[in-house]
Amino acid sequence: MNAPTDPALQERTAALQGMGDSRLRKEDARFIQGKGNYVDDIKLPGMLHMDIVRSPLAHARIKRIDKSEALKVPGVIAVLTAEDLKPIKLHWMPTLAGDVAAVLADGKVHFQMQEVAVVIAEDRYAAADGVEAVQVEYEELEAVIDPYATLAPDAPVIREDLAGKTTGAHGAREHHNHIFTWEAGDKSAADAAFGVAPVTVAARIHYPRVHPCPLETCGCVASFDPVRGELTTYMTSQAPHVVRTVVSMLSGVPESKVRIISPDIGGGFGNKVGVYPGYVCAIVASIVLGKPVKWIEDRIENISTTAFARDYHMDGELAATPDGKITALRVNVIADHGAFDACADPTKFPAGLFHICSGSYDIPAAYACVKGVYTNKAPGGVAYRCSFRVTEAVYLIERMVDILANRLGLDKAEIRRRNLIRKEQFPYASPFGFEYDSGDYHTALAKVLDAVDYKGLRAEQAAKRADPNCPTLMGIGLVTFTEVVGAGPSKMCDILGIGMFDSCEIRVHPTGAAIARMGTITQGQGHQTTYAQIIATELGIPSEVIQVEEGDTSTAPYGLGTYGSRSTPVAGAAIAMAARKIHAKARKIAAHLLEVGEDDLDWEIDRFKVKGDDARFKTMKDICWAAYNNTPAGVEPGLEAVHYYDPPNFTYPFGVYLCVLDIDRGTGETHVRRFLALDDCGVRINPMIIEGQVHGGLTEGYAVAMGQQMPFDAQGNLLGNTLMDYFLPTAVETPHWETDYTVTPSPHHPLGAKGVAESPHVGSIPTFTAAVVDAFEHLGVTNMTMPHTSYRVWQQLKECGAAL
Amino acid sequence: MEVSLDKRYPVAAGIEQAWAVLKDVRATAACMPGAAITEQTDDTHYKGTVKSKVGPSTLLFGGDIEVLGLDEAARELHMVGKGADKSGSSASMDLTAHLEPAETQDTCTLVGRAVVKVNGKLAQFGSRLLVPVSDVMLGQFADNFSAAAAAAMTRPAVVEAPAQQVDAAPQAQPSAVPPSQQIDTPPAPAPAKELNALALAWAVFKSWLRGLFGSRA
Amino acid sequence: MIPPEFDYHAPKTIGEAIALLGSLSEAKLLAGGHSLLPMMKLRFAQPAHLIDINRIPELRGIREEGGEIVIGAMTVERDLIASTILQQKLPLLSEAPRLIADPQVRNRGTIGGDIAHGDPGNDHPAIAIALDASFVLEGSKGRRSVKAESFFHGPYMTELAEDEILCEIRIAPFAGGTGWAYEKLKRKTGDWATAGAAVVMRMSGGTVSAVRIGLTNVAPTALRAAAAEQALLGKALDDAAVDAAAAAAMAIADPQEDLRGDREYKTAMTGQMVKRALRAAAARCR
Amino acid sequence: MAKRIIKLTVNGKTVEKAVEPRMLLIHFLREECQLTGPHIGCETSHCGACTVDLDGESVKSCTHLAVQCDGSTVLTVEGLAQGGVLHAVQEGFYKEHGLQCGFCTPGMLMRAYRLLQENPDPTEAEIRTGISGNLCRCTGYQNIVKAIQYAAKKLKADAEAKQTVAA
Repeated sequence: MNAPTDPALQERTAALQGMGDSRLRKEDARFIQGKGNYVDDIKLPGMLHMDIVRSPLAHARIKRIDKSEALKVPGVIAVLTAEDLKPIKLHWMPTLAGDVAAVLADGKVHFQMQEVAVVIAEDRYAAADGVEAVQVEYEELEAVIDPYATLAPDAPVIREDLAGKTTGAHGAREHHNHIFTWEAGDKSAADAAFGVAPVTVAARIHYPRVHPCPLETCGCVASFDPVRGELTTYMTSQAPHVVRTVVSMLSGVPESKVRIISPDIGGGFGNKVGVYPGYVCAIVASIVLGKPVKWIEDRIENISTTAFARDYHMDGELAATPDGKITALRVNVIADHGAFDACADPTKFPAGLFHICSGSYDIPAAYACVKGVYTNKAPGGVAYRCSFRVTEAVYLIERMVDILANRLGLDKAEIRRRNLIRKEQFPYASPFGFEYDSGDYHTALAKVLDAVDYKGLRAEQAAKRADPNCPTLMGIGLVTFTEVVGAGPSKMCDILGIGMFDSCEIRVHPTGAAIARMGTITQGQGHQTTYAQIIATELGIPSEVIQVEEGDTSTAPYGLGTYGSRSTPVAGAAIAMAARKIHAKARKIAAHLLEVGEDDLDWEIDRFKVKGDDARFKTMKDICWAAYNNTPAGVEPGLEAVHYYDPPNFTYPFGVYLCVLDIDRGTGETHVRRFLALDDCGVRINPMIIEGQVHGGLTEGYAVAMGQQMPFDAQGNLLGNTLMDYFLPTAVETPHWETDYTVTPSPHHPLGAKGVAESPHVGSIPTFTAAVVDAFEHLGVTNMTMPHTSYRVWQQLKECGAAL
Repeated sequence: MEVSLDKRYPVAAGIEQAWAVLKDVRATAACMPGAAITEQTDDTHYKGTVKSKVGPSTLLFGGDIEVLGLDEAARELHMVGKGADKSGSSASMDLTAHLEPAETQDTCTLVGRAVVKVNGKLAQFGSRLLVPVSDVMLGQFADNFSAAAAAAMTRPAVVEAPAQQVDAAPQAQPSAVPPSQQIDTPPAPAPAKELNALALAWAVFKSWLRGLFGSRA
Repeated sequence: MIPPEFDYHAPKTIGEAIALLGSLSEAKLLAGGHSLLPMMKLRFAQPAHLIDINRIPELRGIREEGGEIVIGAMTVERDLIASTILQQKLPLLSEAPRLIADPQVRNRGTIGGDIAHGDPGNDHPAIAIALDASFVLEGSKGRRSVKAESFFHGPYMTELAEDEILCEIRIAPFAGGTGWAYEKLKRKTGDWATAGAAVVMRMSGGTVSAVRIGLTNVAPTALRAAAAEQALLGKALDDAAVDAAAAAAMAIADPQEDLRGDREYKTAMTGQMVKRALRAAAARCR
Repeated sequence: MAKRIIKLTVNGKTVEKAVEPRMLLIHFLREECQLTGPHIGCETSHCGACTVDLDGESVKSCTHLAVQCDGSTVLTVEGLAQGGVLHAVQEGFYKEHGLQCGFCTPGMLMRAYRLLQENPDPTEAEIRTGISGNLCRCTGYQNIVKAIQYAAKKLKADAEAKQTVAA
């Protein structure tokens, strides 16, 4: 965006509220007045309520299910079990990862709180009473919780339904609890580099299981119209079109008669990508009973059963020269996928885009191997506010680089300076085969170090370390990360065989007002605001008159949805391309109206001008009107376009984050003194919204690093599945955030934009860990496992003899 | 959630009288606060219930008890109880208890090892209470057992001659005495027991919610 | 999460409430409800009757009477914080509730409910012990007064009989020069204490002339750290004395492990909270 | 269980309905009064999405029985704007980008509304403590703090304007 200097032009530009404008959000009007329309707000005539009977045991055989008492409860209409779903073959369902998952437990439960039966009743109170009245008899089986132990030869068989299956969706299965083994990079090259390396470091980095925990839980209202044979389902889904395809496959209802509507969504963060048993059962119940059926998860169910994230156990190794130049990376991962492989990744990538783990560094040789295993835990493995497994990858490489710096006695900034990919190396081919589109890492790093007076901070830290009576330990965490987002090029990325393109359809009306529809769905990112800004700049019509619609599969064009920061990189590009088709037609019409050739016209903000004659022009408003009554010969009337955008490459946002914190040696409490996040997401569409997204991502990162955990006991009981124990920081605990940015446009994206919402989550988590570990470095500590609660930090203090 | 407890309790009765109670599963079960045998399905299998009724809370565990061993010579009983309640919890206890003589003829020592396992809501919301609660329950069990044994002293009729059972295999033969002839174990002093049970179960339920609700009633 | 069915009663006087408590089976008093209702939603608690004592005026309010501060059991945390009487005469009791729960919950949560449950995780028991408070209980047999120190028998076991209601908390106002503090370590706003310590003390001539210490959530009940108090009396509040008091407090800590920490951590934090509370209180002694 | 008839004032209107004793206030508002502004986020009184104003105090309506509110006055987010004019806190959240997904917003607004009456000129620390019973997953609170500061300023200005008119 090179802004005009002429005040008149500036005024016309401002009037559009286009790209680069911190336009206030269009969606806010309804939210601040309590008029949002979330799934639990939807009430249909005759609507019934569904509640779920869940297993108290993590691994058990079901000996008996007795519905009789439940059916006596006033208001209870029906109780469904796997036996009821068998005739219609819906007791199991396919997962996005090529596995199957039980809809309702089929003779056996595989994780605590697995769905065993559903109760449908006249209201949610009766449904809850009914759930308590269903009697289920279990025979407890030994539960397998540890992802290493699960591969022991004599480990209990978790998935009896897979007995004898020696190959899965991703190749050979070498053990009854093994799902897949996936490799990337060049093993022999990496091994060779390690063979001759003068310096090597190795560490086991555990990224614990966490949950996205959006404030709104999952839910749906399924409504089958037996007369029309149409199934309409309102659903908290980040990918309504894919869900429609899945629902059609499962139910047999033609896709054209399945309508999925994602209404307002109270946060997704990856939790709302999957298809859950609750959805399927509500749909079945609605089809069977011919009435609308609502299912809304409670918070305990949400944390315990729908879509966890992470749970990667990573063995990382770096090879380097004595002066700290990294020569090779090796990483072996055990991925705990729970009882069913329900990870939401592009089909060909069972470990998502984990092979971005060479990070921002120029590493000649690299190899990664990820082994997925079954345990008696809930399924999931979703991208929690990040692109597929990118958080795990960034965490690994940033930890390893710090560990190498420690080994070599190098400053954390210096080792990065020596290894960061240089500006002139872009487009950069990573050892794992990615082509990083653009970046200027050294500039960003220098900007952050200067902003915080890095040297001064290190001096302060040295002084504090020298004082044995200092009541605190000071830590400085520095991270230089690169994300890979915008999945993705259909030559590499598909889900259920559907390429991961996205779409936009724009119709401009005679008055110059436009309606635009996309295949994505906002969950707070402000699409209705920012998408309109793209069109405003491309077409020269004000954002204010551009209506953006998403989430209704009957009206929106097919798209893969919103997750993995793909909306701006993919849908954003589709919007620009569709607008450009309209722009091209508008030029024809303008030439016709001005009686000149198309080449004699210049585009200026909101109008076509005849070259060299400022007095002769047609505004876009004029052209829109003409499009419906005065088009040139051979040009059809109307002004609309559709574009399905298949990105040529991913985009690679990057950032440099720095955290300063102080640890209370008495209690182990950490106080984040300062956190600066510099992001480069390419061209910025709405700076206000970008900053808001960064604040949110940083806060979620803080929660993950400092408190979120899903601890299981030996029997597979999940301890701490309410908001008392599961850490969502309040305004009091949340640090104050400082943000900054650089702009390095993506060369292949029509707008030069890269996507931002997830960078702050991906980048901040290793920054907090780096800061905590750095506080202990002089005491010989090189790594600590999240979450860094006061309790765990105090244990480290004590171990180092630093506790007061 | 699993814990092991090793306990020793004094019994106010001689070892023979105490054994008469211990080897009688019904009598022994009756000593567990709120527990009752509802049905005997075969020589070694019983059905029973454990009910804790406290203020607003009722937890009713229905389940099975299996006698795995009854060693006359060692004066040892080995039994397992498993049960579940309707609000989504299950629990089991593997109990091995034997009697040791004490200094005096009319006292002995009840030595018990219990492995207690809980799952579901109990484990999720109350695991940290398992040890103290189990302690209290076993303590009450011991008091009731002692009282029952003392009471049994006055009923020599129900004490079989050890000779008959010396060669008894570890396999239990509790049905040697038909249910009808079982001693009806007198409950421990009712008010005391009830008070404990109330306080105990109230403790259990409130404690499950400790750490769950950062707020106040 | 839906509570099971129950019948609801809203007496207007203490007498009516006691009568209901005596006549209804499986009845439970409803004060602020922020522990009971969630418990009922989980179906752990299934009372047949709820007796809502929020509509009994005589259970609310803070007044001075016969040289004592009298606090109605149903006085909510927010009113303790806002009370000028407490701010002037018992500042600990208007300051400490700021560390309890969150603003909305403090609008409903009552000092009496907090105490009557005898939950070792609640904050008021330890504070009441440090303040040497008396609890006025009323039941079918009439009224009686019990010292805070002897009210708590075990986890959720208190001196309160089944048909009794805690009506008032009576505390002598601070003498001039009294210092006070409540230190509470918690994971986040609204959490229960990992460990907490309440201190009320006076100094004269540079030495500790009077001190009471209460501990929160480090044992089956709130504790009075008597030995810690003894370790301080007549001594200057130097590091040695503070360490000795902390050690004495840690010696009586008997915490249960949970997600907040293991016994070792909670015991150590008991010492930390005692040290911090003592120093903060000392700084306020005039 | 026998239903009870309760009568209360909700957003200025008198509402009289028969409810089960166990009905929670949040369900009464959402299901019986069709006021779906207040949301259910945690059900254990931690998230504050269900916050409404009850007789002039912020309460969490998920942990409150409808029968307890007989005779009470309830204000929900739907009742904040007066005569089509947004309340200062609503304006502040809009102007300062104090919301994203919008799910916590109604509870957050109702808490902010009451907080500014309890303390018309709060410091940042007082605002953060004042909204510590409301969780937000999207904004990181920084812009919510700004939004409440914006509202405090506006309310102050409005009050001064009124005084000068009166004078």
